[in-house]
Amino acid sequence: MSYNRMELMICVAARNLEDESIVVVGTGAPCAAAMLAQKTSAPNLTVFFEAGGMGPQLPSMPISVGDSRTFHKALAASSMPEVMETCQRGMVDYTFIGGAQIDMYGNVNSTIIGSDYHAPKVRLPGSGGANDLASLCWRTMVMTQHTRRRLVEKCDFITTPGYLTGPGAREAAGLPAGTGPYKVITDLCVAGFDEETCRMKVESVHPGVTRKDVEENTSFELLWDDNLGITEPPNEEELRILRNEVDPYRYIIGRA
Amino acid sequence: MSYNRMELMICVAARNLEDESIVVVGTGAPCAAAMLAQKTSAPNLTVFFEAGGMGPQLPSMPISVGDSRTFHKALAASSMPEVMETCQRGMVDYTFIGGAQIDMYGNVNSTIIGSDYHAPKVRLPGSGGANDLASLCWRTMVMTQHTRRRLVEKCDFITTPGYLTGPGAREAAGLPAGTGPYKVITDLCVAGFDEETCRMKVESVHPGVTRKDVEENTSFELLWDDNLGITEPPNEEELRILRNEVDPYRYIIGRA
Amino acid sequence: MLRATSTDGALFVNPDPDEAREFFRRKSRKMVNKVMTVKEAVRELVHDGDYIAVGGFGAIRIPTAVLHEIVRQRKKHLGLSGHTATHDCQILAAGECFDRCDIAYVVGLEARGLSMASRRVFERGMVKAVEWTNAALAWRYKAAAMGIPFIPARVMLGTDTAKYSSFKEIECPYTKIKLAALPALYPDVGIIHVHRSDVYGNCQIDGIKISDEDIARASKRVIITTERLVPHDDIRQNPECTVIPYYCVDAVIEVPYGSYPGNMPYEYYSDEEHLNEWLTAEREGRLDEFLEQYIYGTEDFYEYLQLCGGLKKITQLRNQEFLIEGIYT
Amino acid sequence: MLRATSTDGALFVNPDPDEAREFFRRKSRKMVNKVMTVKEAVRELVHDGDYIAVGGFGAIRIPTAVLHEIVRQRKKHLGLSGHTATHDCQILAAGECFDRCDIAYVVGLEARGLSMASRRVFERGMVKAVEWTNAALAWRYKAAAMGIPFIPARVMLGTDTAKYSSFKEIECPYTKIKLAALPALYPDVGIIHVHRSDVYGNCQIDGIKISDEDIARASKRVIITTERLVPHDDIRQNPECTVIPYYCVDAVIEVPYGSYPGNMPYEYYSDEEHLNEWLTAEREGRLDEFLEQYIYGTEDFYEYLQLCGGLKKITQLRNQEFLIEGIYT
Repeated sequence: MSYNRMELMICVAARNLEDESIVVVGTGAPCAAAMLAQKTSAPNLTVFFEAGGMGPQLPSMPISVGDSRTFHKALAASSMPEVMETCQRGMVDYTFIGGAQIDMYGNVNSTIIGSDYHAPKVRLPGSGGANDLASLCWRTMVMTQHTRRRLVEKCDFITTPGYLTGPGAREAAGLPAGTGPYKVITDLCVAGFDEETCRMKVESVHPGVTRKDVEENTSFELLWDDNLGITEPPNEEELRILRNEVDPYRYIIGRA
Repeated sequence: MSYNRMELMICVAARNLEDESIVVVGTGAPCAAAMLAQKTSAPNLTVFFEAGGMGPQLPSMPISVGDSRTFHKALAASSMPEVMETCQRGMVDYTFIGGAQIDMYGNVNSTIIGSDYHAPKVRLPGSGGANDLASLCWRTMVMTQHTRRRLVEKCDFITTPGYLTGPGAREAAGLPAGTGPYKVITDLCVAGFDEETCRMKVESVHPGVTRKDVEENTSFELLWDDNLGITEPPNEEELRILRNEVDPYRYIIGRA
Repeated sequence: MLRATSTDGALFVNPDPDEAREFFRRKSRKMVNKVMTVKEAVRELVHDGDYIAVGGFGAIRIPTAVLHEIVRQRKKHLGLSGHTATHDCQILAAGECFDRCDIAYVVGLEARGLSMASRRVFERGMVKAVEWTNAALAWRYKAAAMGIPFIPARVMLGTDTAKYSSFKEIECPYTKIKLAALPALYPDVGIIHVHRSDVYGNCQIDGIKISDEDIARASKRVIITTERLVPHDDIRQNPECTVIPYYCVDAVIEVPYGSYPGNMPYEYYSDEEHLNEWLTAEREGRLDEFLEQYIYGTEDFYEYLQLCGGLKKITQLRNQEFLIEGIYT
Repeated sequence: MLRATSTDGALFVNPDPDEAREFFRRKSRKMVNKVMTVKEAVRELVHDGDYIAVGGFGAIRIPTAVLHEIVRQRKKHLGLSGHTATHDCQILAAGECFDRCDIAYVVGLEARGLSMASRRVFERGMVKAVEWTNAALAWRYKAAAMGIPFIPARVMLGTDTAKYSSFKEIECPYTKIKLAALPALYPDVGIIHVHRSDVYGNCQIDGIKISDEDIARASKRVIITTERLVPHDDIRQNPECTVIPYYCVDAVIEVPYGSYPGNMPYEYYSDEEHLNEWLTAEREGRLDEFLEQYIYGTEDFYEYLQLCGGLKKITQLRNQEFLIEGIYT
């Protein structure tokens, strides 16, 4: 069964969500991944949205992180402090964040493009909740297109902490111990982070993608897992649910 | 019309509550005073209870600071943090507190009687909300029986701050500026606090009470207002409302 | 910036949010049926030496059945958060269950008077005591619920309450004003009575919440007693009414009239007669026999309720709650 | 303990709780009819130079009528709290109403894309910007609502977001861990759209509250727009539903469909068509004429709503909100 790269990314993201865990998601692909996980491998996954929606029965894809879908028949319709404090307390296992740039330590930029903060080439939205969630949730995942302009040597601005400058840097900065980037899911590969160096390490390349494809589209030196694999492609069941139940109007999977 | 001392104290306390203000009360005489004020001189007085009741239409005297009467048809049934934070924010004008001992600076003891904290002669309840309310509300009032054992030279334990050791001491300790004891209403007299020295100053003695009566029942040296007056006794209207509407079962006014 | 006050007291629980995070990381997020008996909940979730926090407000919306069972199972060396602990403190003091206490309000029963038995445990030095205030303990729960090691506040400063407390004074980095840094309070067990819960522990509370939202979040384990079990869908129909979410909760027990002899807002008023009987038994030195009759000698809360007048009594208290001039009043 | 970060930013409002207390001391507690028009509220309560906070979540439960009127009355030099400011930021940027901004999220409209007009005011240096995060601003409101000068938190640390922010780092007096001390944020004006309010300003909000409980308490003046005015007794029937109490509020205006084109939970969904039209006008350089048509050229929100399709459009959006496959979808 054929699939596009967005479908692959969503399926991979979904499989990385353990059952009986809690994830904070935004809209778009991460939300699709969480919905898919609930309908496949993680029926007991609880989904939070940072504006206050907790454990909704999502009737369709929300447009906004705060819209009424995010607390449709929810366990609780609470507040932003409540969600963020639940993260800070250590109760939230996963989050997904996005951005314009990511470096080899998983630091993410969503603030400006350019070298002068006061006169940026492009003003981007800023952290929103990304910095908070990536500081406080146990495992942070990033879904991104894989290009040299996105996977950069150095972010123009570190909006959201990955491993900062490397081992021990998060803890030294005061961030809660044991947290940090977990997976980066791109349209070329899946990467984790090397335990010793905290650097991005490719774990699998997607079917049909070569190591060279990945390297040529990355601005920094990647590490490679000794057991580099091929990403398991979406299976029929996943694709059927994703296309028919999760994103029937192809809002997300139509973007690929 | 005759009246007892408790009735007098309640009427005096009620008159000290300005209209269009907010007061946090406990149960008993202060609550009766607030209810009386609402029905006489302060129809726009809003009453809070520290457990979360805000602006109830009190159907009868509550037994507890948290019982269901305290939020009967209330403006809000909230929480203890909400009430305490409203006080800390500076929105609450008055509070009443009680205790076993009070000194000339208006410091109050409700923790222990005795000289050894670890083996007290009597263990009293402790602060409850008294320390909080007297720290955070603008004006603190105390209603107490007037005896040498209650108006003491030195509290066995300062549970709740009055003016502490005198002028500037509250601010030096970190308590919000402009707060402090406002009136002490006893069964013998009404006292305020001298602006310069922060010491208790008698403003009026109750009808039939002499200055000597007051002095003999006080363990510290009182200041006396240059314009020492006689406390205005309860009028018929006040007594009628107090007896018929506020405390028909004489729970409070029967104690005198 | 740290200027320690001459704190005489101790911290009974560790305010370190990283230690708490490690615990919460491993706490189950599985939405499973958590219904059990009071006996099971106390046996499995309350251990000798645990630090406990009780919801409600002394004699309002209290988890009486669990408190009785703690006494009945003769739990010892508990730590107690004395956050307006009135009848709850009285029960646990009668059982001599705790030996350390953060005090905001104990031994008294508000206007009802002082409990001799509660006074005794404090006056005889059977309990290590540290002083706080109602707001201070409320904010200590809140700090824990928020996952931070302390919250600054402007209370307790300058008093003996501070001297016999164990908080530290700090200076505000912006305004230079002095503040009480109130350390996070993570109880081992929070015990809360609610109006409605589903079998997973999603709870609704009517009326004032006191500090129970924060206690439920701050506590490592949470035992819920509920007036009524409700279908899960009832929770999802009104998600703004969820006060405690399931993932905070370890045990759910349906205990109708479970706050008796305390007041349950919108359900039944407090039984002042029984509360007075208890105080009188203490005063007259008949506490042991009183406890034998009502707690040690009863199997469970149903039996206790029956002894106290059963449904007839409850009907009377319901009338009182709703200000109905029923035939009993 | 204070180890200042190399903060590039500024504090736009004073976090001093004593200054705020002096203001709140004088704020009226009178429960009087506060109903007025949007025009009056903006004229009397929003002054050039004020620092404003907008409730809701960018395009969810936003006080559109007041935002339009601020543009219409050509208010200038406002400070803006950019707490997930999407369509609200877009409106105020279009009017060039603000020249300083605490940023958590601006210029974007989430999945809808970036607003060129909003980008412009930031990229051309027309706005002094300071970086924060959504949680940081939420907690800054909360500190103000609590009456304390700061709340500690474990976010922003180690990043450029911190470098271009203006908080100070502190060390925990108990655990020695580093914390971000987030300074209290007391806006001059808070503007919030709610589901129901009485004439005094006692408000109920259905669904998520985002940060609006804290904004209402932190703000020195509060303007409420409400879908519906309700009788005062409705508030007293359900006191647990009061989200904002009257004494926080200075003005109440009934604005049915007042969150349009934003989503109003349980009422109507967002009008994605109109939001897209706005983005397109910006992109195609037609913003001036767009504003002329929809804001400067309209008298009030009723006219705007009419221009956008009126009740027919709203009916369609109501169907969408309730997932009803109406004839319009």
